Amino acid sequence: MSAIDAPNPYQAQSRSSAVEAAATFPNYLNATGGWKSWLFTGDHKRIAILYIITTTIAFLFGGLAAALVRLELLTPQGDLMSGDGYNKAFSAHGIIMVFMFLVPVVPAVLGNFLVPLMIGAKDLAFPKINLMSWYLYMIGTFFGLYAIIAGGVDTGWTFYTPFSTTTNTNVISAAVGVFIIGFSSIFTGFNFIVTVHKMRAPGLTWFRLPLFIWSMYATSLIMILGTPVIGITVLMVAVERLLHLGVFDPAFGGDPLLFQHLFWFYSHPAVYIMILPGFGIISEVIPAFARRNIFGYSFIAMSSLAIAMVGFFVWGHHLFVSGQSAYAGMVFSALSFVIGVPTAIKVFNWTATLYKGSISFETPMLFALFFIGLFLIGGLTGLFLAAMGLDIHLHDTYFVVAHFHYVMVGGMMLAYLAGIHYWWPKISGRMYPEFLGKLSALIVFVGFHITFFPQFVMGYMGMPRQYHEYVAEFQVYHVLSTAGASVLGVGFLMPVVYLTYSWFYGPRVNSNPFKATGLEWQTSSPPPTTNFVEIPVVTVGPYEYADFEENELVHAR
Amino acid sequence: MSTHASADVHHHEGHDPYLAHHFEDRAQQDEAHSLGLWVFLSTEIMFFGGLFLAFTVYHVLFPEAFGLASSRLSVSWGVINTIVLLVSSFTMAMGVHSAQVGSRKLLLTFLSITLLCAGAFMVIKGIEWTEKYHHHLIPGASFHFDLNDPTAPETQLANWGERREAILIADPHVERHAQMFYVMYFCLTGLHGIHVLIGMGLITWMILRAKRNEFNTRWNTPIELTGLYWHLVDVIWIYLFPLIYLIHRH
Amino acid sequence: MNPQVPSDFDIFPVQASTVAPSVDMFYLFMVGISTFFTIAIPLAIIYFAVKYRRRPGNDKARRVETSTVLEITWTVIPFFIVMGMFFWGSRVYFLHGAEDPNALEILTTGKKWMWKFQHKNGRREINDLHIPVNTPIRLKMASEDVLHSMFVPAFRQKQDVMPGRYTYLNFEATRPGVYHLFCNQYCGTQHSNMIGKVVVMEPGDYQKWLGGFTGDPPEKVGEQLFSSLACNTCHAGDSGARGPVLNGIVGTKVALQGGNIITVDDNYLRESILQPEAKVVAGYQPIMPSFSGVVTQDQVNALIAYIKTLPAGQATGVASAPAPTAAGEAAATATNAETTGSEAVTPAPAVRQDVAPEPENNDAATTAGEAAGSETSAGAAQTTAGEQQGVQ
Amino acid sequence: MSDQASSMRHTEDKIDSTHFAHHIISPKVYLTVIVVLMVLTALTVWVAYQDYSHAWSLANLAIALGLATVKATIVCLWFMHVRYSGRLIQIVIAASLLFFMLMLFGTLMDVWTRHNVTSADYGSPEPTYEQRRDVHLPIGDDKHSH
Ligand code: HEA
Ligand code: HEA
Ligand code: HEC
Ligand code: CUA
Ligand SMILES: [Cu+2]
Repeated sequence: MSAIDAPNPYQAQSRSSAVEAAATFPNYLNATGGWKSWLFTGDHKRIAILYIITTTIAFLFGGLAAALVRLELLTPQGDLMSGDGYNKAFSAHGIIMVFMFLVPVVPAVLGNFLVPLMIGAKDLAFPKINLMSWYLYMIGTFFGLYAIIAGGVDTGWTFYTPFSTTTNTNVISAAVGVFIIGFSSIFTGFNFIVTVHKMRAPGLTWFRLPLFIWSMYATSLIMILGTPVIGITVLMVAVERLLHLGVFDPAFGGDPLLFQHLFWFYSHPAVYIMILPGFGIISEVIPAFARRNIFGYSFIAMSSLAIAMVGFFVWGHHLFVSGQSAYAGMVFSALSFVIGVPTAIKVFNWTATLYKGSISFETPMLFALFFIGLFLIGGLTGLFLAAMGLDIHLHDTYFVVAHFHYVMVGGMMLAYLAGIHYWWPKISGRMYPEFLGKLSALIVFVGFHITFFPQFVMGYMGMPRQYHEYVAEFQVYHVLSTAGASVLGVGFLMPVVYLTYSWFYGPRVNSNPFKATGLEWQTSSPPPTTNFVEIPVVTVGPYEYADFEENELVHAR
Repeated sequence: MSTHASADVHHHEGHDPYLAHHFEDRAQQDEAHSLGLWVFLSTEIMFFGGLFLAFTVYHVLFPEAFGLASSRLSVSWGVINTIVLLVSSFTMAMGVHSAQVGSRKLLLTFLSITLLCAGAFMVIKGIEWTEKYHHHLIPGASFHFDLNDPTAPETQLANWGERREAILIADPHVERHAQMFYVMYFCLTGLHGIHVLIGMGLITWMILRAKRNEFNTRWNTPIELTGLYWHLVDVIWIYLFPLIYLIHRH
Repeated sequence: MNPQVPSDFDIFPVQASTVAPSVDMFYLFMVGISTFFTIAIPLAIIYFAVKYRRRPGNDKARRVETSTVLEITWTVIPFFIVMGMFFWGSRVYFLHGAEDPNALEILTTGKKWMWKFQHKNGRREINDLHIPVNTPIRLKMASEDVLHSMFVPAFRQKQDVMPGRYTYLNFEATRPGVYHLFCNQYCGTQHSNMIGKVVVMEPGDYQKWLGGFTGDPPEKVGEQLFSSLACNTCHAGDSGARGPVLNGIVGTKVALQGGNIITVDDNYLRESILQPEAKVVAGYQPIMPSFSGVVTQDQVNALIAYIKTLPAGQATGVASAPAPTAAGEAAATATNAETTGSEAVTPAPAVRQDVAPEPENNDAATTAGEAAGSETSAGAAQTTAGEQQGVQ
Repeated sequence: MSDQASSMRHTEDKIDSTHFAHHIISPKVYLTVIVVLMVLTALTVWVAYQDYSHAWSLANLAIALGLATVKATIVCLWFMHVRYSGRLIQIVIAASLLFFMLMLFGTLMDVWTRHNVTSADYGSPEPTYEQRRDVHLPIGDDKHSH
């Protein structure tokens, strides 16, 4: 499958005429009107917009809870909230951020929008199921938020038994929420898998797929194979609470560790649901702004699959001190280390893609580079935790909290911001304000380090997580962290504000403002409802920038 | 990176009423549907998988309790239900076949038999569950599992006294752990039962659609998909049956 | 004496167990490797970013072939690095797990939200753990309700505690002092207050603490007990306290749950300490643990004497101060006139009689105590303060 | 490549083949299948009642599960037409089974070897499986009063 095919005159001609034609077509935003045309839409792009709105709201709620948590931790005493109040705050934060925000956000927003566009299809294979999955998300979120608002949940996002089966908070409705959101995620993944297998444009062979598609595919595998397990697990917790049958209750021989196995069998792969799509975004953004073919295409593609596969067999690294057998621990530890290798491959390839590039630093690129810097630290500290001897000391301390914020916020959140800026012109047909974009990237980067770096230190010093009050000697770090969080909050709120502004008032853009190669850029911005006026025929690999520029005609207006 | 196919590729021959707008042709659509269903079935496997895992772990932890508790289930009902479900699978397969060859009458007949079998399965499950209720084997406050119960099958054994001692040494809390078996039993058969009910709903829907003459040799995907789902329900029972009824019969 | 912790900006907790240095060593190794990559990769990025920034003369897209040799290099090298980490990390783990058949076993129970310990000779304590230095210790732990986790940062040690099953924590302290002890597994409302301290003592002191007595007046002893038994965590007198204020209650009338009113006298106080669930003060949860079996009759008397001295209308103790004063500590070491096995064996509430952490009878306790004593003094003889680093 | 590509409406690599659809299987095959399934069911029940020597206490379970697997495979291959389906569908099935098995063994890996963590009661030999089990339970029946 040689990547370069000689450009033929027909190709160029047809491409530009297609773009012209698309521009005069009604686009997906104005094709039909009225709220019904949105709430009953089958159009993957409109569903993506629905998801942008709802996940952003979820993020703001989760952020609000984070703000409460950080404020409370400013002083060693519990002066802002009661113990229960604090527990409910961080549980709300974790549950909202994980289940309602970070797991769905990239697949449901960017994935929904881009998968059909990138593979030259008119829609996902099952548009109605796609819409249904948004409704499931909404219903599940409703249950979750109901649980959180009407009295709260105090189990943390991990729902460990027997605490979760005996506490007297709204665990059942939170569990039902998680169960339903899980199905939303299953349906998204299942739609993507079928679409990628069955609906690729002519000529779009597997190794010509954009890396974003590879990573969405890998993510979808995790979604369909892992999510059912969390479904049945939270169901068992709910049943146990309702009927007190003793499934996880040691009084009847129930094994709390079984719960942990079941939970992490999903939730560790789920952390890769929370990062693989980000990897995909970075693999698109870096070549576009370095104007280079990506280094090691097939290695990056395969490493996504490898991460998805191996990611299923490392769950026991969350159980090193829980009473799991040492032998099992050894196996899980070794595999956890192994999974660092495919991730390392990606990082090295992204870096090498900059080599001999022609690099510019628009907002998406800045976010992408900051992503590497932050994810690197997050990933490397994951290796600390994967070492059994060290995890004994670090487990459930702030070191873990710092680790996962570095990968989830520093990693996926930044990748999402890179992606949303990069495809914003395509989604909205308008440009975001460049200066504000760069500024927010910088603020986020700085604020992030101030917030979470001190947590590594205090974690090693022994500060346990989920602590409402703490011993005074940790205060210095907590004050730093809270200060950083306020900076970080500003950094995150900025894009919410200026992107909303840009949606209505931003300057209009042509179909390909960043002069990128993907199929999604070969149609107008915003795209027409059926995505392409003519179905594209693909003849080369995805990142042939050199080829693309030689061809003068590609610069769409 | 790409070119565009000439326009006529898109506006192709006539319009197939069974073809959704976003698919290119029937082959693509059918394959997408069947792949979709299979992917869905694999999530079902993982869904049940969680429960099977719980069952296995507790079986490993409490072999004696599971053996004893299992031997209080009625093998004959289990066998009958297995046969009923296998037959229903067969009639379902025949139903799909009838749809493929375009015989509406046979299709309706086979679907109806399938539905009947499914109903029978649920009725028998109902009988079994009621039996459990009368024997105080429903987990919860009223649960009562007694090694000295003279009506229980194991207490009829010749060397029961000896065995009983051995069991109690191996697992002093065997009576308490027996409850775990029933918890798993009700979870597994309950979840399976829910799937049977969903299947019955689907089959009924298919019968109604077949009555409306919606299917023909060119269009029978819904029947096929319902069939696949139904067979999966059967496959799960094929595993459930030996696991819960037969683990300790020797 | 406050728990030994480094000053504000230290980045290492004190090393006070045999495994701590090896954990720290491994940690430093990991920090080293990570620092290398966290500097090298961004440096490379910055270098490329500057060198290949878009500018006149470098504004054309290029094609660079993927180098398989490079790919293999950066697959294989990290693989060996992580395998190295794996082996070292596991080695350190098995140091943690290493257990000594002669270890001094201390029964440990976690419950919402306190730690209960029972020593070989039957002596019990709550939230504080007194252990001899340079002696292999083994905590045999179980929970009475939900999951908890025993965490002593200075020892780099941690183990979850669960209901229905024993788990163990093996360690050997190398430095006398007082160290934090945290509950590290989220367990609800007071998770962050389920903390205490580990008091590492010279073996001789430990023996004295186990069996020693003091000539202090009862109020004084009571005051010290009040903090060493952590009464003050609930009866501190500030508004957030979980138990009622005890100041000046003797002779007053107290409304009980269920509507009864009772006048506070010695018997009521005694009952409140030994069977708190019997008469619960209106407006409070029955969360107070029973101290029956934890305190001796003399200690009850001492506590009552102390409660009587509390001035009316003033808060007791220091609000939420789990770390007692130096004086309190020293005295706690020396109270317990007659802690004997037989008195201490009453099982704690909710622990079933037949499976209660096995109590030793008097003789066994003494023997065990002596054995431990001679063991540890031998260990101590080898170790002078200056040499502690060398003993691992 | 490009000629070939543009002649297709969408792309299908080898891996994508599902081609199940319209292979029509004769009712005779179905009949044979159901008969075989019945026989296997009878066999399953029969072997369950056989007593193998104690050393083989797992044998009953293994045989029962083996037979169940044979039955399930038969249902898949013929009733569900997997025999006539493309590679992709077979991969989907194999993958879900593989992941289920790995979930199972990953967890059992812990359950089977757990006593190595809790380790020896000093002085006495390693506790056996049975000893370790909740003979030691420090909680009582009376405690959980739901
Ligand atoms: C996006 C989410 C995400 C991601 C991607 C990761 C990635 C990793 N995580 Fe993390 N993790 C979480 C989210 C995530 N984690 C969360 C939420 C928790 C806490 C859950 C809770 O308890 O609430 C957690 C907890 C957690 C634990 C349990 C800690 C404990 O509770 O005791 C462990 C232990 O092994 C671990 C390990 C790892 C490893 C090895 C990786 C690896 O995948 C990292 C791989 C990356 C790299 C290695 C960096 C890139 C490589 C290079 C730059 C090259 C140089 C590399 C080498 C020399 C190898 N994580
Ligand atoms: C996607 C995942 C995600 C994200 C984005 C974040 C974001 C942040 N998190 Fe979160 N965090 C988790 C996932 C995440 N976290 C998880 C899974 C846990 C574990 C929970 C558990 O233990 O169960 C956790 C726990 C956790 C803790 C530990 C609590 C404890 O253990 O006691 C802390 C403490 O500092 C923290 C802080 C922060 C901060 C400062 C941010 C910042 O990045 C947030 C910055 C954003 C804002 C500040 C938003 C600005 C908005 C507003 C101020 C409100 C406006 C609101 C409206 C208009 C409605 N988080
Ligand atoms: C876990 C928290 C807790 C601890 C520790 C605790 N108590 Fe209490 N105590 C309570 C609560 C709550 C009540 C009120 C409910 C009741 O009467 O049981 C109470 C009631 C009392 C009363 C009766 C007070 C009255 O107003 O009638 C006395 C006396 C008392 N405690 C003494 C002590 C002593 C002495 C100790 C230490 C040896 C102690 N408590 C430790 C929580 C605690
Ligand atoms: Cu006990 Cu946290
Ligand atoms: Cu993990």
